[in-house]
Amino acid sequence: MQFLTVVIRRSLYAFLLLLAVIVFNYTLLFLVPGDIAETIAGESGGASAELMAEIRRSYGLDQPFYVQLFGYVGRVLQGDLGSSYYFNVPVLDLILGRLGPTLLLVVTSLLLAIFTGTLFGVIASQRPNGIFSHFITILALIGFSAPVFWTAFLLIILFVSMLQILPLSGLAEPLTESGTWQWYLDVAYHLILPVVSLSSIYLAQYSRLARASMMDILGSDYIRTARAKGLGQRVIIYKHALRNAVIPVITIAGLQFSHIFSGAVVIETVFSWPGLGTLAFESILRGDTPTIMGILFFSAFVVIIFNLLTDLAYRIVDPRIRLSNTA
Amino acid sequence: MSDSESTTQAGPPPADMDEIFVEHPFRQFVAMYFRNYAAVAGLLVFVTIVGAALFAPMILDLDPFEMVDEPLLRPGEGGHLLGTDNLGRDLFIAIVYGARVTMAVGGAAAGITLFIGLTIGAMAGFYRGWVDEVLMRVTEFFQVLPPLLLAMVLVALFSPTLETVAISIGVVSWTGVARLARAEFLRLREQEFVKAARSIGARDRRIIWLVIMPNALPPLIVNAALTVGIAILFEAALSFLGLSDPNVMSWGKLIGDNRDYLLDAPWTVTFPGVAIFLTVLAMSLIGDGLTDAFNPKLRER
Amino acid sequence: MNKYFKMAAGGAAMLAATALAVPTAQAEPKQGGTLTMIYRIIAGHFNPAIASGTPTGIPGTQLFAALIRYDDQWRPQPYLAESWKIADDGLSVQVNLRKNAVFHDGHPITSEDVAFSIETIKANHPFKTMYGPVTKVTTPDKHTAIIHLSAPHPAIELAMSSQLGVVIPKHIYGEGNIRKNPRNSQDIVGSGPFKLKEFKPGEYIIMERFDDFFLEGRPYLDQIVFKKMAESTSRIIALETGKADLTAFASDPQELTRLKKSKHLTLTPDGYSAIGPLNWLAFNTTRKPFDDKRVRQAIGYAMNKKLMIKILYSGFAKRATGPIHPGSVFYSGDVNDYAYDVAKAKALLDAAGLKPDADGIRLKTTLNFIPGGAVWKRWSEITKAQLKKIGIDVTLKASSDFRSWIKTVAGHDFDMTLDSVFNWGDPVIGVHRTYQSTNIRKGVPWHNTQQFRNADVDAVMMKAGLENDLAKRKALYAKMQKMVVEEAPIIYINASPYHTIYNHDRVGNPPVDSIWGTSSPMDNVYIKQ
Amino acid sequence: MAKTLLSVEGLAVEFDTRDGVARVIDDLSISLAEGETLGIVGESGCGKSMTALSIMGLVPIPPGRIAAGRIFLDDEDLLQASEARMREVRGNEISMIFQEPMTSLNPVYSIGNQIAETARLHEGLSRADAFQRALEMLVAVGIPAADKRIHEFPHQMSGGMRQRVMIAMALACQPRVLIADEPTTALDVTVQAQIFDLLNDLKDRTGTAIIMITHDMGAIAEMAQRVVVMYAGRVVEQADVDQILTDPRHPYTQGLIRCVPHLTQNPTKERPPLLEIPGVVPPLTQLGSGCPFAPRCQYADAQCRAEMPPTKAIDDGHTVACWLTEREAAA
Repeated sequence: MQFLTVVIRRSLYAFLLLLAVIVFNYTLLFLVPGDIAETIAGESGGASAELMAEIRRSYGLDQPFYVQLFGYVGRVLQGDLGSSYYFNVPVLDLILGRLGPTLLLVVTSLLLAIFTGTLFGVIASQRPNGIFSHFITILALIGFSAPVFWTAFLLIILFVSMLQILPLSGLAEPLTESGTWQWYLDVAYHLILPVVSLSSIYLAQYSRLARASMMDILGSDYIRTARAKGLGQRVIIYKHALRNAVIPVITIAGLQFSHIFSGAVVIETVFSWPGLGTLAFESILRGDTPTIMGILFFSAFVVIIFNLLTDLAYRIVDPRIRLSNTA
Repeated sequence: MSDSESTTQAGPPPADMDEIFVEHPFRQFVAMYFRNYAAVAGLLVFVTIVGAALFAPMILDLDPFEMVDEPLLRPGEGGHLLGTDNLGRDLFIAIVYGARVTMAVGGAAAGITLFIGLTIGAMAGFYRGWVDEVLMRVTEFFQVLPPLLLAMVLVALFSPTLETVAISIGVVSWTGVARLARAEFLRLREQEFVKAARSIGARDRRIIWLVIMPNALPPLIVNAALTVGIAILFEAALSFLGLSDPNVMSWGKLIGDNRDYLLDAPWTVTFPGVAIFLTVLAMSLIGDGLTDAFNPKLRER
Repeated sequence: MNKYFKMAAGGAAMLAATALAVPTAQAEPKQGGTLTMIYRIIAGHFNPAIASGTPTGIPGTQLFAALIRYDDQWRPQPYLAESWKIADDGLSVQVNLRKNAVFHDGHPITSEDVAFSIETIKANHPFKTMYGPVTKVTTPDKHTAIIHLSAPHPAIELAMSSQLGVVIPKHIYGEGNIRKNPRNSQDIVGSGPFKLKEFKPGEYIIMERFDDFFLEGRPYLDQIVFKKMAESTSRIIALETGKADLTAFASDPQELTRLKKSKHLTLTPDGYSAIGPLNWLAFNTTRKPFDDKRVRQAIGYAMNKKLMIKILYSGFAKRATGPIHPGSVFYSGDVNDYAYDVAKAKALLDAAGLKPDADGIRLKTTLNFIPGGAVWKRWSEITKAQLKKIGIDVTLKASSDFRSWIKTVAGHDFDMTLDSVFNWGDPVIGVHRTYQSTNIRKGVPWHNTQQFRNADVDAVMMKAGLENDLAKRKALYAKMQKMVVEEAPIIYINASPYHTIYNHDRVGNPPVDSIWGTSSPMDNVYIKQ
Repeated sequence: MAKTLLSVEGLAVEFDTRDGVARVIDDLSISLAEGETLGIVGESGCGKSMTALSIMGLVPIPPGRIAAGRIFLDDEDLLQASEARMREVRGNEISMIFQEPMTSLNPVYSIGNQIAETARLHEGLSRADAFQRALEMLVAVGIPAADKRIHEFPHQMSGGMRQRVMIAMALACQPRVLIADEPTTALDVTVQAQIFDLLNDLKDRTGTAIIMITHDMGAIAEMAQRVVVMYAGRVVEQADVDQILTDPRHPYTQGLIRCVPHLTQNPTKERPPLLEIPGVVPPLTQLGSGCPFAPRCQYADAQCRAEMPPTKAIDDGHTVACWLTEREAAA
């Protein structure tokens, strides 16, 4: 019962947050100079003044701000994000078409970073002054300090240009029939470089974090208790320590999700990955306002959903949250 | 400040310098910092870059935009230490001048980040209640919008200049600082010395800035060092995407300008990348050093 | 066919002969195969009736057939029109359609569709001068259409060709606002050699052979994959590794230099003579001090055009000297070429009263440039560096997106801007618009944004636009070019070095046999082996 | 006297630190008889807990190192035992409870789970049987409504309850030795007394020998039969609890006793101002050749600072290491 209340309250709250995002986006982008008339005119190589006025009228851009705003909010609440100025298709369709690749990239990177990072951290924590541990520390510093597009470039120079073993860009070769196993293989193959580049930052961070929290935990009283019980090292690490060490990693991953989403914009641009990031970047360059608003809204939506999921994961792992702090 | 001898108390004579430092927070701080060699190296890199940023333009008096030679010369060719870029500009000079812009934008953006973050975090943590509630909702609002995406929109909206880039970065990245400051304030406001200050009738503003803030500073200073690094990375990403002021030379811009030459002239992309990398690395090493220096005990583990 | 076009064709033939590659022994074209074409952008829709531009035009001309097509000698050829005839008074054109032509949905292509298409283009296409003189289109029978003109229109045949004069089905696009018709991008029903198989917005479009195409045995290809690759690095690798067969309108010097070295690739500038892309620096001639001809000329002298072509285009681009593209019949080199001369530039500024201050600065001004392209950004930076040498301190004004640049320039809110404008085959379509004082229309992109007003130039252009005699017309345009260059509302730098790059081991009959580049049907292209 | 169960002989433990090698335990010898409660007392950092960890085989190596000595459980030298054997010993034959009940339990597992784990490990019980055992133990340590609380998590319990859980866990396999390291330090005074009662009660019922580590002489007085006083890794005095309380010989022992007001025999007169052993335990890396307590000792002279005092037996079962005693004996 209590859980249900929490879910309802959370959802209501998320709804209000999204509403705020919509209003904010619309207000912000209303301030952008230029509108669809210029976009169409620019795309088609010029337009007459009459035509431009006609376009504005047909998109309702001659209405006062608040009328447009309420209209927009109302439409969004009905699931209509408007039509792209550039592609002339519903923004929602455009976004849903791009959401898959972005989620694939982001979630794969995130899971890779969390799992590998935790694993690295655990291994490193076994020998806090060992070579691997130093390697992790250095890797973390490099991962944090190197601009993600630069890392991607270095990987491209190495794997695409010099070794020629990985594909450069795209989700898959466009001729591969989507849905077949060859296609999935092709996607996986194309996924390697973007995922490695994107997760490099977080992988290193998480391994450092996991190492620190493992060392913290291995020095903690309850691990001493576990040892005093006569438990073996393996049980101690993987049963007693790991579960606690994962908690801060999940916390940070949850907080960072919107950042990873940001990183995806850059990575998608570098690898021509057909996701929301490239769509966002190109829409900004094209001034495709409805699409930009749609993407901002949608990414906020995804982040909120993801935060809820993190919360859930958190509740599974940590009984303290599960039982007491239900707010 | 008195010298070290006068403050040692009765009891066993100090066995080595560490014993003395226990009594001197600042010197202990410095000593702890310098025990971390990586942090010292970071500081050296940082000082070098800031020095280059400040003094190189006075000494060199060159125009980094000047096309001095053939485009895309290799490092060393034609007397250009790091070669030339796609427009025949000296890459070394461009990087030296770029330090100025990169540090300025990084510093300004970090300053804005800290200012907004500290103010909001301090208010929320100090006043709690509805103030906290409202400010945390605002913070969450900014947390759900992907920062780079929002910064891109902001820069696009207000046209790319140094100021808009710095402000945009600041506006999208303060939430972490705010949360940290809030947590510190929530913790510290319950401490005895704050209660003491309150009991003698100190005003809120005084308690926030003069009583709590100095105690909240250590983690925030460490965070500030990292914030500068993150802001530099941010600027680089925006420049890379072409959302930067074309009138000034920055490292991210160099990479963005030369990205099409990645395969034929990898050095044009590599060297500015190394500059960014080293600077951010220096900032995180400094951050680590500061952490050690603020918490000597942590280090011993 | 009237006298003018025979002569025009002859003149163009002579000009084009010099640039022509020697055709090798022709192998027999084969049926089948997939052509993978890559391009830097992909359009939002593919209906050339309502938009210009190559992203729409390249797939658009595969999906939709025009009435006429051109060979590489500027000779109009029958396409969807079996034959056509321009009346002797020049005031009407009779078009006779092929009887076997059908749309992709099987509906026959009739004169009704031709009339609808021309009216739609006239109402929606940005090139107002293209069908400007068309008063109406009549349809005496199902396969005959007559285009009525208010005045002789030397550009009418060009306007009926390539992506400019496509025929679209009335029963699909006749309802409602055509701009909002979703079938501009999905479920397209066209008239061309290929039909739409799949379009993934922002990524690729796959077109497959239309079996009932009106030309027997064409097209040869089973499929064309047209894929977006924004990064030049990606395009280079795709072509080098053989993953892509073809790219067109390539002008990135980096790409050209590098790909020239590949043994299996051919690079050619052939086939673009009607596009006529010019890159230039334009002034807002109403703003001080650019209202002074001497200041504009000084800047002309201060720009080292040779160096710019070398650095920006690695020498691949041709120098542009005036408002008409060097590949055009009407081009005249008899103009002041503003040879690089810093001293002269400074003298002109002195004469205009712009003296250097203590820091050597004579003038502080701004330069706008087209966002998104690396070349434009580089160009702006070079301009800034060069003008600094004559004491002009330029602040570059970056626009974050395309439309804010258009808004700024079309709204006359600029000092100087870099721009790229196409000649589009005939000066009437692509040149007049930039200089006519009657075409200063604030807020409209690519009008006379310089707000250049010169009655003499106006008069010469007016005359040239109505002149059907090629020699006389050429003389008039020569005069116009000389006058405009002298007045310097624009400093001309270069023609965009458009190249078609293809894998000659795979691609037979490469699409370089037109004047419109790859914005023309690729029904003739085949895959070897 | 009962049979010796556990004995430590000449134990020395060293740690590598940034400032050099620290000998945290030096030449330590103690023994524990069956059913006995031995108190080990001293300030923080004197090596009490390290002694316990050495017995458990839990000294972190590195940076720690057993430099010398033997630890016998019956006739088996635990220092020579394999790690596998030590795991059998821990929790089964020797158990340990710790100072911090708040943090000594794993926050992410239920208490029943944690108690049952020991039983399953050492006695190979099935899950159900192990839970049954856990329940019995919780009842035995006096947890009310144990059948419900067995499913609770540590954060849902008070400190005293958690310490009871710790004791239940430690005694789940009926060990022969229970090492209680400051078991009540973190608890309220009333709870302390309950825990002591519980330990005494359990000891009476099961016969488990207890090593009681504390800095609190009061706790010693309540629990222990014999007392070992440690300072800077050494045993400075060892005696029956009565002897220590009535006749402390070492100045350090005397100081410790004075810290607890009600233990001094004449509270009104002799009591110096509260809490009086000046200074702190010196860094173990900086021990000189003299008595480590000398810098804080009001009686210290040149000999004290120069030479380490030998351990001297002054009475039956009463030993002390102090030049003062040495000199008195000589005089």
